[in-house]
Amino acid sequence: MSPSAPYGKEVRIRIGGPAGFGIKAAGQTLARLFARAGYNTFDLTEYPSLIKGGHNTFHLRISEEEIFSHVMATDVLVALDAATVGLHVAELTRGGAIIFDPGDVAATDLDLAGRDDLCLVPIPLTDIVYEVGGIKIMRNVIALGAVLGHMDYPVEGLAESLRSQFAHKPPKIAEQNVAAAIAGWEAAREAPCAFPFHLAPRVDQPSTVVLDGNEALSLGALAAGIGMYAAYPMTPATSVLHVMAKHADSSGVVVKHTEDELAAINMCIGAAFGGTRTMCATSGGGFSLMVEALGFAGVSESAIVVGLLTRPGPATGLPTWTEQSDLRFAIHAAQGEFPRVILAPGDHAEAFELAWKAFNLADQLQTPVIILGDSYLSDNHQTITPPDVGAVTVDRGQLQTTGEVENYERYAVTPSGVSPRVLPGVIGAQQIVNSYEHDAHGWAAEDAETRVVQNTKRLKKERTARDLVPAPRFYGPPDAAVSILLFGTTKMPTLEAMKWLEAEGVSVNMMQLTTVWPFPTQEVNSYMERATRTLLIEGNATGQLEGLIREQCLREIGHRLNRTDGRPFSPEQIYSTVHCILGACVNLTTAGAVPDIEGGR
Amino acid sequence: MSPSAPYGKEVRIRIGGPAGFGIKAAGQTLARLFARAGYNTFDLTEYPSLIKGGHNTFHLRISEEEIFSHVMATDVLVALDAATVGLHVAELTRGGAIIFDPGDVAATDLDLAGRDDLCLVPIPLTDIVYEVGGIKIMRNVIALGAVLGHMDYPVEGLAESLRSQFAHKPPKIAEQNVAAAIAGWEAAREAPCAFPFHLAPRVDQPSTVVLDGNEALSLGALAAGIGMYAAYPMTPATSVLHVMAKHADSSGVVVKHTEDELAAINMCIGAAFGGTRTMCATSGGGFSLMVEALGFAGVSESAIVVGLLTRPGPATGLPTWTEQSDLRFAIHAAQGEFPRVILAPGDHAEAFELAWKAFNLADQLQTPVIILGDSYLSDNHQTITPPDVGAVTVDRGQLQTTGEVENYERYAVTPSGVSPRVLPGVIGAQQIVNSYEHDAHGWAAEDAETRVVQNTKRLKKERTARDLVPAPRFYGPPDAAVSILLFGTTKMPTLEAMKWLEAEGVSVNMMQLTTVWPFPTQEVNSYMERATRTLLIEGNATGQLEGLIREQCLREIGHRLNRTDGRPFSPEQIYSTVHCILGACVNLTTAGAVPDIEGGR
Amino acid sequence: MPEVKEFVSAIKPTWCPGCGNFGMWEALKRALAELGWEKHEFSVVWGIGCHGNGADFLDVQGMHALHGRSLPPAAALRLTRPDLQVVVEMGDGDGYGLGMGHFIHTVRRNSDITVIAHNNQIYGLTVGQASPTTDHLMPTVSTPGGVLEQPVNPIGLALAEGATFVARGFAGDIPHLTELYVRALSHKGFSLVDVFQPCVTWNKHNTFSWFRERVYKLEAEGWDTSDRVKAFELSLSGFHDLTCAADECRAPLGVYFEEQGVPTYEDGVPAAQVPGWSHASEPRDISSILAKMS
Amino acid sequence: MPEVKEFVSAIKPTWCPGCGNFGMWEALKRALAELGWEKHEFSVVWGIGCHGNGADFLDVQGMHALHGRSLPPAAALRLTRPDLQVVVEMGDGDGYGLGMGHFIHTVRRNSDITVIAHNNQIYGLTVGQASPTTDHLMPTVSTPGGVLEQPVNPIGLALAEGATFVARGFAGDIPHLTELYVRALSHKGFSLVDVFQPCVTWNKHNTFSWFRERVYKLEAEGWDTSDRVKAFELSLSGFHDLTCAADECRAPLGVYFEEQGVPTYEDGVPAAQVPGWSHASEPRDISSILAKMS
Ligand SMILES: Cc1ncc(C[n+]2csc(CCOP(=O)(O)OP(=O)(O)O)c2C)c(N)n1
Ligand SMILES: Cc1ncc(C[n+]2csc(CCOP(=O)(O)OP(=O)(O)O)c2C)c(N)n1
Ligand code: SF4
Ligand code: SF4
Ligand SMILES: [Mg+2]
Ligand SMILES: [Mg+2]
Repeated sequence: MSPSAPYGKEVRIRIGGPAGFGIKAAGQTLARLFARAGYNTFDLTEYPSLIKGGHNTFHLRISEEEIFSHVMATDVLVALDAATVGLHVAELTRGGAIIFDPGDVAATDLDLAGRDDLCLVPIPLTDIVYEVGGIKIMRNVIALGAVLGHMDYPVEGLAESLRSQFAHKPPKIAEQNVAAAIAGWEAAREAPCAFPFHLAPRVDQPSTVVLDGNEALSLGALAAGIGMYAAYPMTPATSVLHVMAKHADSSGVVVKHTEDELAAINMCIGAAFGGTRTMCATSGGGFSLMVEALGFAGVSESAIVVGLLTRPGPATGLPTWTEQSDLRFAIHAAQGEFPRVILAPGDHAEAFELAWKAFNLADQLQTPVIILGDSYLSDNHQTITPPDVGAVTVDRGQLQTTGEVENYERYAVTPSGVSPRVLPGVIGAQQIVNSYEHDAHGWAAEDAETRVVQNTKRLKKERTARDLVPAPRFYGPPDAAVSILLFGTTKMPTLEAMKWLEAEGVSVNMMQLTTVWPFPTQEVNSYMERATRTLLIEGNATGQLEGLIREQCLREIGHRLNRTDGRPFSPEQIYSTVHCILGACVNLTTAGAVPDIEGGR
Repeated sequence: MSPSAPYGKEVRIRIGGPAGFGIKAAGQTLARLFARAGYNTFDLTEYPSLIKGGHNTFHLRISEEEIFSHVMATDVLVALDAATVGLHVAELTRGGAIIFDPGDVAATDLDLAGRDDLCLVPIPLTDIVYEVGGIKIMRNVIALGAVLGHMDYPVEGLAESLRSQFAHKPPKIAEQNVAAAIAGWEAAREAPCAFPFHLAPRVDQPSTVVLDGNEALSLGALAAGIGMYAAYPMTPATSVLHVMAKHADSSGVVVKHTEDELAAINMCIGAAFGGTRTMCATSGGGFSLMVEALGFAGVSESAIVVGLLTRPGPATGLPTWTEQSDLRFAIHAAQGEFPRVILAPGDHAEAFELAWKAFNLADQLQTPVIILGDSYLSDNHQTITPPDVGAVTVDRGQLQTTGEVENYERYAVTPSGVSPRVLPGVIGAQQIVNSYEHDAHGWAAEDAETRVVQNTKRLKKERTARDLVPAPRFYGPPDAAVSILLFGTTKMPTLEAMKWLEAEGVSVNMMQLTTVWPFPTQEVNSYMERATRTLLIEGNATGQLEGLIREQCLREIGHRLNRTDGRPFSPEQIYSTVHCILGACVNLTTAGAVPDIEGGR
Repeated sequence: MPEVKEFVSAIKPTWCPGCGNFGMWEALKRALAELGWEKHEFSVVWGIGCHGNGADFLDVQGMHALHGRSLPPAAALRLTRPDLQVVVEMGDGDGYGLGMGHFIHTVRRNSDITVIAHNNQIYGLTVGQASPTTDHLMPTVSTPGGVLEQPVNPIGLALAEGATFVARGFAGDIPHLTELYVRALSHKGFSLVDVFQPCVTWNKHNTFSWFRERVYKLEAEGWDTSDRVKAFELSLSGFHDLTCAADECRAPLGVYFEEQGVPTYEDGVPAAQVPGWSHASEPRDISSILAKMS
Repeated sequence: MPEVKEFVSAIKPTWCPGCGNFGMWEALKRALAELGWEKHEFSVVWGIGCHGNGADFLDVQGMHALHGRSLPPAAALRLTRPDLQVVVEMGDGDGYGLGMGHFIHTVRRNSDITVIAHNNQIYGLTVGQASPTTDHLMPTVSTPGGVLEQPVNPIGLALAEGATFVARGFAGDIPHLTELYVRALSHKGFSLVDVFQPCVTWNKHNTFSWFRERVYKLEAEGWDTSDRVKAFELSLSGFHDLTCAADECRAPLGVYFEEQGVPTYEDGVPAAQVPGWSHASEPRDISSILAKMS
């Protein structure tokens, strides 16, 4: 089976070129354009860890139907440099188009890997820039115009959004950009070959928002009433700091870019002592520096939320790529034993939901809650129905913020393990929130009995947590030929692949662990009990979720799919894997292939 | 069954009183005395985390036969304050003695918990101090004399060691101490009741050394040719720094007390880059700060040794007590996936052995090696046959320290995963030892292929390690009624309990994991395969070793014994547990009881 | 308004008899009483060390933080609770060793907190290793050959980073120390009081008498507290090695430098004007933010 | 003896066109060539950041350490390999933010290493957040309201801790920077060269032209490099806020302070006189130590 042609319901566009030329920004203009026009979009930006040069790409999926992830296939490739063609030609679907500047590379010099089915759309990007008297960066806008022109899609929407985008600049700028876009649009119309079908703006579609995972997390935290966000930048968590900083003053959040991650989490603990909802987010390296304080939060029973957005390690690793290899680290980080909750959002909607729920859990349990994501969640945009703000609740657990108390005991022993929390500032609330083992008041204690009582009290909260945390989520038919287990962002390409497989009549179901700790032993047990064939998908080499299942459920996994090259799982890969498991490997001829599925055309 | 009387082969002495009165020093004088006299000794010091006051005790076991741990029983209690009597009277064996100063508390006011079998030995410690014109601290020496007097043991040995101990001071001091010791000795002879039997110096006994676990570790590191030790003090690891510092200049070791643990481990990595054998040791809190650099050592393939000597957590926890709750933390610390070796010495002889072996493993594998101990290992002294220095070997693996190379590749891919290591200073050895993912030369790399190749290469070393690491150790008969599994220091009280049980004809065997990572799956499997009843003993609440066994072997543990009050397991506790498992719980009337075993008297 | 004795907790101090921490404990209680601070109007954050054991001895609404990490939680508490004054008690190893980074960055932030350093020039609780302020060439159990480093100069460092109140006290002069505390606690902005706190057990060199021979009061000499550069020069005289005689190694006590009216970090943060918990009484309305994203 | 171009590695620099790192790269290569250092006679340790990407561009026997942790491994390498010179290249966020503690403690140790700080007053690699040296009130993506802190004053801090060689350079003046490097690399003891390194992409304020309007050379003014206090005073002039005019905010370049003959840390460590690996050619004889334990 060879790569399928673009088909009616979906178009996939890739823009490729060196870093620092506004590829991502341009791509997102396009994404917003189609989102506003009622389409579902999903974009994936891939870039190396440097500021200029290198090879960046922006891949945009536009579809009428619901989509869950990126795909490898590309229908329209915008090559802002010659290298891009060679690197991505294999992904092009039958009849796919390449938009390029003959000034960069002559059509005859394009490396098409022998493909003769492709449509070449030469656009003199640089020349047009000069024609409209613009600057080099405008090549992007021209290319966007060309994409629309080639697709025979009206250019007005683009013109509009450019005008609003440059509203704050002198009108001349906006008009130059619009002129550039239109010029590109018209140039593309002259292309020798036409785009095989037409997209048109859709009407009466429900309104949507386009956001990335970090924005979703930030919105969840904001909705939850976060009062302080403290962080030190680290890819891919960095933009949470930017979003928070942007809304700090208008939303009343103290946002602190700290000297290091040690300060960030210890500041969170101090703010939590004062009763403020607080969060810090980082990646593995910064989380390593937070480990000791994570234990401090555990023993001092401090309500904090920690975002751990992972990337490939060890150490500095591959900063801008993705991996799921910190699962076990998150579960076992810090000396000693204390309760913790670890939530793993599978997509952007869940990122919002689990973020605000994390703050409730932290307050209800008075212990650290970790939100475990990765670069695939942080860096990429989805069109989603606006997060359900109405569903957000604030439950601060047992908390007294003002007034007066008598004979207060911060660490009073209770059946749930959670003690009434009275803030400093309350008259009579003398207490020591302590990093040492301590007695009910908070004073350091070393006698065997107090130690056991307090340690047991704290661990009791892990049992209490089981009734509060989100349960695993189940997708697909109750009985299926293949039953998939996974956590976190792998959910996205898996749901996409399941859609394709379902269309082929291959029955697959999936259990996604939204809470990875405390581990949902019961649910996994009954799911595996019922499964015919199990497939575990996780982005690490050592099988960390697999190990957890073995430990907690004493069960063996049937099949496994792991990935550690820093790239996210693609639905194509998962689709083929399922077929292989079922004994009929579908040999997709190229990475870029997508199946010709029922109703695909 | 009530506490047994002291019996011929063994005497147990406890000295109790406030901190800061030289109790430990005095006790160790006694220990050395009996060690030199050909006895086996084991001492356990217990103290709170403060410098003066509180309640400290020193417990000394003296035996003709081989002993493996402390016991709870006490035959002679030296009470340097009144509180000590009440706190320890229950541990006293039948006919046991209490040496006390009637100046502190009248005999009639002693809280004997209704015991009438005890022998009270009033010694006017303070009065004697004044008689000999000494200072308050000499009460200890007098008490030591009294202990010997009561036991009818010659005082000359003590006099001698006091003279050598104070050799560097004006002779007057030594003579005062000797006079004090003799006075105490004579006072004790007048006690109303006599010690039920006599100890006498033993002749022709093999020579021994008395050392604590940290000294054993340090000696192992020194023998291995350590060139730099960098550390920040943290109980119970602190004294390794002191021992190393003491021998630094004479042994040619660079010893650095660093600004923090981050500096300590990163200095180790820098020194390792230069080819120096290097180590840092700390406890959980400091290890938390070393986590990121542990991953750096992993990805940069640096040969370092890290001592993790645990104490009860979380966070500051109980600084001076013991626990085994950092096992999982040690295995999973740091983002990303890389090979590591974790060795867990079970006693002082193994501490020496595994320490020097750790350096070989680090060099052979070019990856971090962790030595996992705890306070019980660090703080207490054993008489052992001098460590077998002859057995020590130095294997630096593939290392070129001088000369010249061409086209050098630091991270060349090899079947074992280990690459030839050529040091800076060698002509042509250009390389980048890198915290980023990198190519064979060491230059940062982000492409999928290089990533997978290098990540796989590193993880291959974990398989290579399996053939190099020490195998689990097996004690007892091949078939037994109860099969015990454990790691680390729990070995000591378990061997002691096994001795008692064996004497009773109860067959017990034990598998001790000297290497906890890579996990010895095969050995544990075949051991459990053959076991009738399994008992897992570990000093934590969540069953960390148990979880490992479930994960790695998919096997369930039959019985478990956990302890988290900061106190070490006692042989009494393990002895009773085994009896309970066998359906006939031996109800020891007090914590201090020891069984009346065959040949016990 | 609590009296001095009301700040005494139910736990009897466990410091060694004669420890300098007793004097610092007493001076702080007196300063709090003199200022008339109610127990619900301020919080104290301790680091880990002998100094930190003081967390059990003062009856307050406080926090016993990690070793070396007392400043970040303290600064955050101040930043999110404008209704609470915040005092930090840190050790020299704790605050100038492990915690050095936080120290420098908190100073340059001019966080409105008061930092009291228990500077005994030794690691007390871990039984006598060299601290960052141990005198040059002094032998300790971790440095038997003597400390090779220059001692940390906390006052010079603070001055380099624009500190607005920098003082030095002596645990052996409780009335004077109380005065310094009162001034520091009343200062708006970051205030440091580095206190010579003899450790009678482990530091046999910098003893009470050693200090008594060397200390003198800046006030008495009409010291000008407005000259940052002169104050820096004075801080260098804090560098002394073991051998130097009492008359050479003078140890100035008092306020080295003081600057009023410099905006604090808190002043610059709009969200820091109300207690942080007041933002979480109900879900925050994010509709306007969402609107921009569609 | 390698020529300048022989220090160029096989990897083409990926810095943004016009980045100040190019000038620093060039100056270091020239200094190394001028000093005639062979590649096996020294090592370079980098932190993480745009500056750190330079690890791929210089053909040496080096180490690309963790973010903020370049100093400890560098100091340890120097301490255990007396036969190797050690150079550190760190960033302002890297070395003065996360790494501040190591910086202060390495200075007071007078480790015999040369530290070059790529001070672009911004976080380059993580796309433009405030760094510890970002000018007061400058808005960045992490501080949209402007930085509220005083910028870190690395020179003042180093002087407070007894640094023996403290200089400042400018990436826009390669010959002068090369001179400073040569002097720093030749200095026995800790040497700091803090270099203004314009980040043309993220720092639109402290640009090449901004500096050209402000820098001047101390040598030219016959500056006395032996006065620590005057040097400290001069370092305070490094504090500038956004609004201050070119003629007010002068930026002195050159050697602020220099002191020869101060013993290095390595001098004081007997074991540091031979390569550390030489101790591990065979098992060490510990019998004499064991003897004391029986
Ligand atoms: C991360 C970490 N490292 C080490 C320790 C062990 N520790 C506790 S107190 C202390 C030093 C105490 O010295 P200082 O800070 O001067 O306080 P002092 O006891 O002198 O008052 C150390 C090293 C710790 N608790 N945490
Ligand atoms: C522990 C840790 N935290 C955060 C990061 C992410 N990070 C990489 S470089 C950098 C800052 C770069 O700024 P600077 O040190 O000034 O170097 P520059 O890029 O400006 O040269 C950060 C925050 C990291 N790699 N490690
Ligand atoms: S050890 Fe020193 S500092 Fe600690 S309590 Fe004793 S005297 Fe005070
Ligand atoms: S971002 Fe700035 S510092 Fe980094 S390479 Fe570009 S110009 Fe240089
Ligand atoms: Mg101290
Ligand atoms: Mg920078």
